[in-house]
Amino acid sequence: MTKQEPKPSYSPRRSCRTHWLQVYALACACFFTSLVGLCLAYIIYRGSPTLSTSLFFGDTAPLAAILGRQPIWDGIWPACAGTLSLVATSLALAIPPGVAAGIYLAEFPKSWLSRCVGPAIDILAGIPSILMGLFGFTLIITLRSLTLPTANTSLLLSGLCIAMLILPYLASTTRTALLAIPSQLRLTANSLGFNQWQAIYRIYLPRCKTAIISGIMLATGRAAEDTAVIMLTGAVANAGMPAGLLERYEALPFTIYYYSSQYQSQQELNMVFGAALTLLIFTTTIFTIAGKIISNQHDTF
Amino acid sequence: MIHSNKSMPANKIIGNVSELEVALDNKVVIKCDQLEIYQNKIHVLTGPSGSGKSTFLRALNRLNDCLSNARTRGSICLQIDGKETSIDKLKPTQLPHLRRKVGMVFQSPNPLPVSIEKNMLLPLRAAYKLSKPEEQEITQQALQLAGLWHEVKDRMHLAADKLSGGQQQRLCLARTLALQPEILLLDEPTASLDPQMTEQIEDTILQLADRFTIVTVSHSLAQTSKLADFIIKAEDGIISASQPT
Amino acid sequence: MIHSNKSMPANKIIGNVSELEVALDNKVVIKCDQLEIYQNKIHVLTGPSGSGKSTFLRALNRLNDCLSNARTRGSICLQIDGKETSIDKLKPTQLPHLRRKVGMVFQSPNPLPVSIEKNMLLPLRAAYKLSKPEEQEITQQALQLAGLWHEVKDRMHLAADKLSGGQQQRLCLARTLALQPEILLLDEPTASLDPQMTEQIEDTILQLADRFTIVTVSHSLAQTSKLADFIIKAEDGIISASQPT
Amino acid sequence: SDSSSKQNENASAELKVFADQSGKLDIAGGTAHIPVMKAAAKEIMQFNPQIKITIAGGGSGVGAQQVAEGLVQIGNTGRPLKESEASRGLISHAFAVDGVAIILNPTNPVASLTQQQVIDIYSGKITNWEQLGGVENPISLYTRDEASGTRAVFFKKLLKQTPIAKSANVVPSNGAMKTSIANDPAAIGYSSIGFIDDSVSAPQLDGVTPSNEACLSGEYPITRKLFMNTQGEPSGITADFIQFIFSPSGAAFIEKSGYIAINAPE
Amino acid sequence: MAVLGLIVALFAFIFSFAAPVFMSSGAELMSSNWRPENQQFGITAMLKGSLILAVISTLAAFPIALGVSCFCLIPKFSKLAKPVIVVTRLAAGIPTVVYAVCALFILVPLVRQSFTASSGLCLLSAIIVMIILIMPTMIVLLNTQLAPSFQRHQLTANSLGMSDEQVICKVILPVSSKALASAAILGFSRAIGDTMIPLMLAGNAAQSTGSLLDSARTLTAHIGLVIATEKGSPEYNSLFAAGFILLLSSLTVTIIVRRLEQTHAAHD
Ligand SMILES: Nc1ncnc2c1ncn2[C@@H]1O[C@H](COP(=O)(O)OP(=O)(O)OP(=O)(O)O)[C@@H](O)[C@H]1O
Ligand SMILES: Nc1ncnc2c1ncn2[C@@H]1O[C@H](COP(=O)(O)OP(=O)(O)OP(=O)(O)O)[C@@H](O)[C@H]1O
Ligand SMILES: [Mg+2]
Ligand SMILES: [Mg+2]
Ligand SMILES: O=P([O-])([O-])[O-]
Repeated sequence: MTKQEPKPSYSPRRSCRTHWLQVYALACACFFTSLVGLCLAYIIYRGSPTLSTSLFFGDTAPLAAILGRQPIWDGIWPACAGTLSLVATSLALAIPPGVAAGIYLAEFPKSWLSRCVGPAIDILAGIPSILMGLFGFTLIITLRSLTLPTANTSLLLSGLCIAMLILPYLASTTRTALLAIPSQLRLTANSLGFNQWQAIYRIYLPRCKTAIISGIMLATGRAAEDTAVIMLTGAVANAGMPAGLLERYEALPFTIYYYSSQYQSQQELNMVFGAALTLLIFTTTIFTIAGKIISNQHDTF
Repeated sequence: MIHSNKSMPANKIIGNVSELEVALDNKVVIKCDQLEIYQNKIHVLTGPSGSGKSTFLRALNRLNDCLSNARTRGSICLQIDGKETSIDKLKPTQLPHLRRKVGMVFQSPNPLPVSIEKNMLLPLRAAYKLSKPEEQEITQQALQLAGLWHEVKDRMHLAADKLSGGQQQRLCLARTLALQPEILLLDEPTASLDPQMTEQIEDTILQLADRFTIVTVSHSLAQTSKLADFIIKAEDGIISASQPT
Repeated sequence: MIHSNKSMPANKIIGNVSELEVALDNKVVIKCDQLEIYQNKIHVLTGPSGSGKSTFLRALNRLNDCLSNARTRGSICLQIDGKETSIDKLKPTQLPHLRRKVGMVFQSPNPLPVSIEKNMLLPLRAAYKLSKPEEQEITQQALQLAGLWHEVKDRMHLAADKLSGGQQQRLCLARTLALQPEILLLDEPTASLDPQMTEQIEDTILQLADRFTIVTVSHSLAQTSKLADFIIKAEDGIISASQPT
Repeated sequence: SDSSSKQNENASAELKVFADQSGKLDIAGGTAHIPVMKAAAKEIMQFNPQIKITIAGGGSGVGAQQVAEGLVQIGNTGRPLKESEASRGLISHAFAVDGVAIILNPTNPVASLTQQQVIDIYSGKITNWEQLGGVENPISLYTRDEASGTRAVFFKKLLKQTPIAKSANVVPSNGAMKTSIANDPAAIGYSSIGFIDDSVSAPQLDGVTPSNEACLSGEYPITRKLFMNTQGEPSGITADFIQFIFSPSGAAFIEKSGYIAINAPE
Repeated sequence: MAVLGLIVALFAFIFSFAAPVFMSSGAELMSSNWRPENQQFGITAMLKGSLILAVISTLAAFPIALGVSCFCLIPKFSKLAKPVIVVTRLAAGIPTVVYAVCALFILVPLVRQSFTASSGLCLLSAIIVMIILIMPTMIVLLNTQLAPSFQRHQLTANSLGMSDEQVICKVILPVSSKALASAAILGFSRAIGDTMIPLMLAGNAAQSTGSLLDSARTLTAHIGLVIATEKGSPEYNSLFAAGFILLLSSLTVTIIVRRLEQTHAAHD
C-alpha cells in the first residue's frame, strides 16, 4: 500500500441558519392563506346571519314550498334546487362518456380513435366556459331554424354544455389513474390469463375507483359553480322550482351574480350572501370529500 | 443429486424456439437461434444481470406484447393442450388462454392488490366457469402445492400484500398453478430470500417438475446444479442451450 | 484471506451505539443495546430480509429523520472531524454536515435525475466552496476510486439514469466518496449484480477500507467472509455484534 | 281598507282567467320592466301554481332578439323596435311611460345639470366634479351595455348622439346602474325614473326635476315608452298575461314600480 | 364517439360564424375603436384587456404559488403544510362568483378610496381577484408534481449532505421545469378564459388602456355583454370574432402543454 496522500482541505460552505427559501415560502404561505381566509371569513360573516327559512323560501311556507304546492318568491330555494338538478343533469351526461373515454385513452392509446379523441379532449379542457355557453346558444338558434323549432334554452342545454366542460376532467382523471397503474400489475394481470376487458373491469377499475370518484367530485364542484355557461343557456332570474329538463331554471351562482350587481333592497343583498354561503358550503363539502378520498388513496397505495 | 426426473429415460421435446429476436426500444435485447424445451424437465436459465433472461421468459408466453416498446420476431412452437401451437401466430383473443397454459411467476412477488382469496379466485373465474366447491378445492390444492396452505388457510381474507415476501412469492406460484398450466416459467423465484426460504422453494420446484415443464431463472451456481436438468445460458442477449451439469 | 487491515494491530473504536431503538409507524423495527464501530474496519451487517438492516444504517447518519413515520431513541456517538459527536443531539442544521461525513450508498442505485456530472457536482457544491479545477479533480478522483472513470469520462453530460444498473451503483458510490466521508455505509452494494461485477465491487470495498470506516450490508455468506473484519447480526430487529470470521 | 278589499275583489276577478290554465310563459328583456313583470307573475303564480312564468333580464336587445327567435313569448324593450326587429313579425304592446334620468351618488352636492353639461361629461370634456361646482374629484362615468333600451333613449334624446367617452364603465342593467352609482361617490349614470329612490339622487336637468308628473306633462323631455313584444298576435297564457298587465291591478303594479300606466290600446 | 362529434360541432359553429365576420369586416374588427353608435366595432381593446389581465395575474400568481408549494415541501413546515394544503383545496373549491362578490364588497371600495382616479371597477381589482382565483389551481398542480419528486429524491440528496432547501432549489425545481411551465400555462389559460371576474370587477369600458386603474373589458366579458344584442347586427357578430380569438388562444395553450408533456415523457 502506498502512502496516503493528504486529503484536500476544502473550505466548507457556511450553512446559514435559515435559508432564504424558508422565509420566502413562509411569506407566500401566509399571504395566500390569509387572502383565502379573508374571503371565507367575509362570506361567513355576512352570510351566516342571513341563513333562515325566509332566505330559502321567501314568504312561502317552507313545507308547501318543498312539496311544490306554492311557488317561491324572493327565496333561494329554487336556485338551490336548480343547481342540484343542473349538477345531476350534467353529471349524468358527462360521466359515462367521460369515464369511457378515459378508459379508452388509457387502454387503447395506439388506436386511431385515441389519436383523435386524446387531443380533442385536451382542447375541450382548454376551452373557456363562456365559449361553451356561446356554443350552446348558437346551437339552439341553429337547431330552431333547421330541424327543431321547439328547441329552447333550458336545463338540458346548460347540462349539456357543462357536461362538455367537465368531461375532460373525468376523462383525464380516469386516464391518469389507469396510466398510473404499475406496468408490473398489467403484466401480472396478463400473465394470469385475463383478457383486456376482464383485466380492466376486475383489476384496474377497482384499483382506480377512488381516483375516479374524486375526479367526479371535482367535476361536481365545477358544475355547481359555473356561471358563464348557464348565463347564456337557460338560467334566469325568476323561474321558480325547476320544472323539467326542457324548462328554464334558477341557479345559485347566477343568483349571486345577478343580485350582487343590482340588489335593490337589504333583502336582495341578503340573498347574495346567503346564496354565496350556501354555494360555498355545497362546493367545499364536495371538495372536502374529494380531498378525503384522495388522501385515503395515498394511504392505501 | 438424484430425483425422479433424472431417471426418466426419454426426453420428449415439447417446445421449440427458433430465430427469436426481441427488441425493446428498438434495440435488440435477446436473440435465440435455436432452443428446445423438454417435457417435465427443469430448465435453468442463467446469465448476468441485464442479459435478457426475464425478457426471454416473457417471450415464451408473449407477455412482451404488453410492453409498449417491445417488438418480437421469430417463431416459438409449444405443445399446448396436446397440440403443436405456433404461439407467435396466435390472435390477441387467444393470448389469455396461452398465458394460462404457460404460467409465469415473476422475479419479484406481485400479488394483486386484493385479498389472498381473491388473488386466487379472480384469475380462476376469468378463465373458467366453476362452482363454489370446485373453486374451493382448486384453490386449496394449489396453495398446498406451493406449501402455503397451512400458513394462510384461516386468513384468506387478509390483503395479500400484508404477507411476508416469501409468502407472497409462494402465493403467486399457487395462483399460477391453480390455472392448470402445462409449462411453468419462474423468474428468480428465490432472489433476495434468505437461505432457508430459498431451500424450501427449491424443493417445491423439484416436486413440481413431476407435473409441469419448468423454465426457471437462477443467479446462483449452487441452485443451478441442484435443480437443472438442462441449462440455458443468457449472455449479452444471446440465449442458447448448454450441456446439463 | 489477507488484506492490509487485517494486519493492523490495534482496533480503535470510533463509534458507539447504545440503547438504540427505531420505530416506524409506531412499531419498533430495530433495537440495538450496544455496538462498537472500529476505525478503518469493514463491518458486515447480515440478517434476513426485513430484519432492519437498512433501517440501522439510516440510523447511523440520522437519515431516518427524513421518514415522517420514524421515531428514534437512544444514543449514537461517532468520531467526526476528530471529535466525539453525539449524533442524536445534533441540531437539524448540523445534519447535512453529519451526512457528508457519514456517507451512505443505498440498496438500489438512486442517481439524481440529472447528468452524471451534475450528480457529482450538486452535492459537492452544496457542501464546499470550490474552484472549477478543484471540482474537476475531486470528481475525477472519486470516479476513479469507484472504478467508473474510464466508462464515463467522455459522456459526463449523459443523464445518469441512462447508465446500467451496475454503473449507477458505482456512480452513487463515487458521489458519496467525493464528499470525503469518514464513515461509509453501504447497503447491499452487490445485490442483483452478476458475479463478475460483484467481485469488482468487493475489491473496491477492500481498497476503500484503507481510508474509510465501512459498514456494509450483505446477504451472501461468501461475501461476508471475504470482506468482514467484524460481523453485525440483524435478527428480527435486534442488532448485535458477532465474532469475526 | 274598504277600497283595498274592493281592489282585491277586482284583482281576483282579473285573475279568474288563469284559474283552470296550466302552462308556461317565458319573459326576457328590458331590465326596466322587471319589477312590473315580477309583481304580475308573482300574483298569477300564487293564484294558480300550475302556471309557470320565468323572467330574465338582459336588456332590451335580449328581449327583441329572443322573442324574434321564439325563445321567449314576451320580449320587453325600453325603446321602440328597430325596423329590422319589427320586420321579423314582432308586435309591440306599450304599457307604460317612463323617463330616463341622470342619477348621482346622494353624497354628491351637484343638484342640477344642463343638457350641455351632461353631453360634455359623457363625451369626456368635463372630467372633474369641481368643474360643475362639486368637490374636487374625478368623475366616474357609467353607461349601459350595447343591448340596453335605456342607453338607446339616453343616447338619442339626452346626448343628442354625441359619442360616449370610451372610458365609461359598462353595467348590464338598470338595477346594476343604480347599485353602482349608490356605491361610488364620484359616479354619474342614468336610469329609468322608476328606479330612482333614496339610494341615488336625480339632479335637475335644465331646471326640471325628473319625475313621472314631469314626464306626463311633457316638461321633462327624455321620456320613452316601455313595451312588451310578441311574435305575432299573442294567444293563450301570453295574451292573458298581457291583458292582466293592462288591467287595473296591472296598472297598480306599474304605478308601484314607478311608471305611468298606459291603457290598453283598444 | 359523441365527444368527438360535439367538439367538431363546436369548432364548426364558431368557425362558420366567425369566418364571414372576419371576411367582411376583418380590418374593422382589428381597430381599437368600439363605438357601436358610430358603426365602429373594433375588438383589439378587448384583446388587450384579456392579455393584460391574464399575463399580469399569471406573472404575479406564479411566484407566490411556487412559494406556497415549496412551503408544503419543506419538512420543517410539515406540521403547517397540512393546513395549508387543506386551505388550498378549500380555495380551489370556492366558486368564482363568490370570490367576485367578496371583491365587490371589500376590494372595490378599497381601491376606490386608495386611488381617487379610479372608480374601483378596474383592471387592478380584476387582477387581484384573478390572482387569488388561479393560485390554488397552480398550487394543487405544483404540489402533485413536486411532492412525489421531492419524496423520491429527498432521502438521496439528504444522504449526500444537502439541506432540504438546497434539494428543492438545486434538484427538484430544475428537474421539474416542465411542471412549472405547465402550471404557469394552466394559470394563464384559466385567467384568460374566465368571464365572471372581469365582467363583475373590471368595469367593462371598451377602451384600450395602459393603466391598471382604468376600466377595461376582456374578450370573455365582451361576449357576455354583446350576446344580448340583435342577432345579425355587427355588435352580435363581433362576439364570434371574440370567441374565435379565445378559441385560438386556448388551442395554442393546449398545443404548448401537449408539447411540454411529450418532451416530458420522452425525458422519462
Ligand atoms: N421495459 C423495458 N424497456 C426497455 N428496456 C428494457 C425493459 N426491460 C428490460 N430492458 C432492457 O433489456 C435488457 C434485458 O433485460 P432483462 O430484464 O430481460 O434482464 P435480466 O436478464 O432479467 O436481468 P436481471 O438478472 O437483472 O433480472 C436490459 O438491458 C434492460 O435494460
Ligand atoms: N418507510 C417505512 N415505513 C414503515 N415500515 C418500514 C419502512 N421501511 C421499512 N419498514 C419496515 O421495517 C422493517 C425493517 O426494514 P428494513 O428495510 O430495514 O429491512 P432490511 O433488513 O433492510 O431488509 P432487506 O434485506 O429486504 O433490505 C421491515 O419490517 C419493513 O417492513
Ligand atoms: Mg430479470
Ligand atoms: Mg434493506
Ligand atoms: O331596460 P333596458 O333595456 O335598458 O335594460
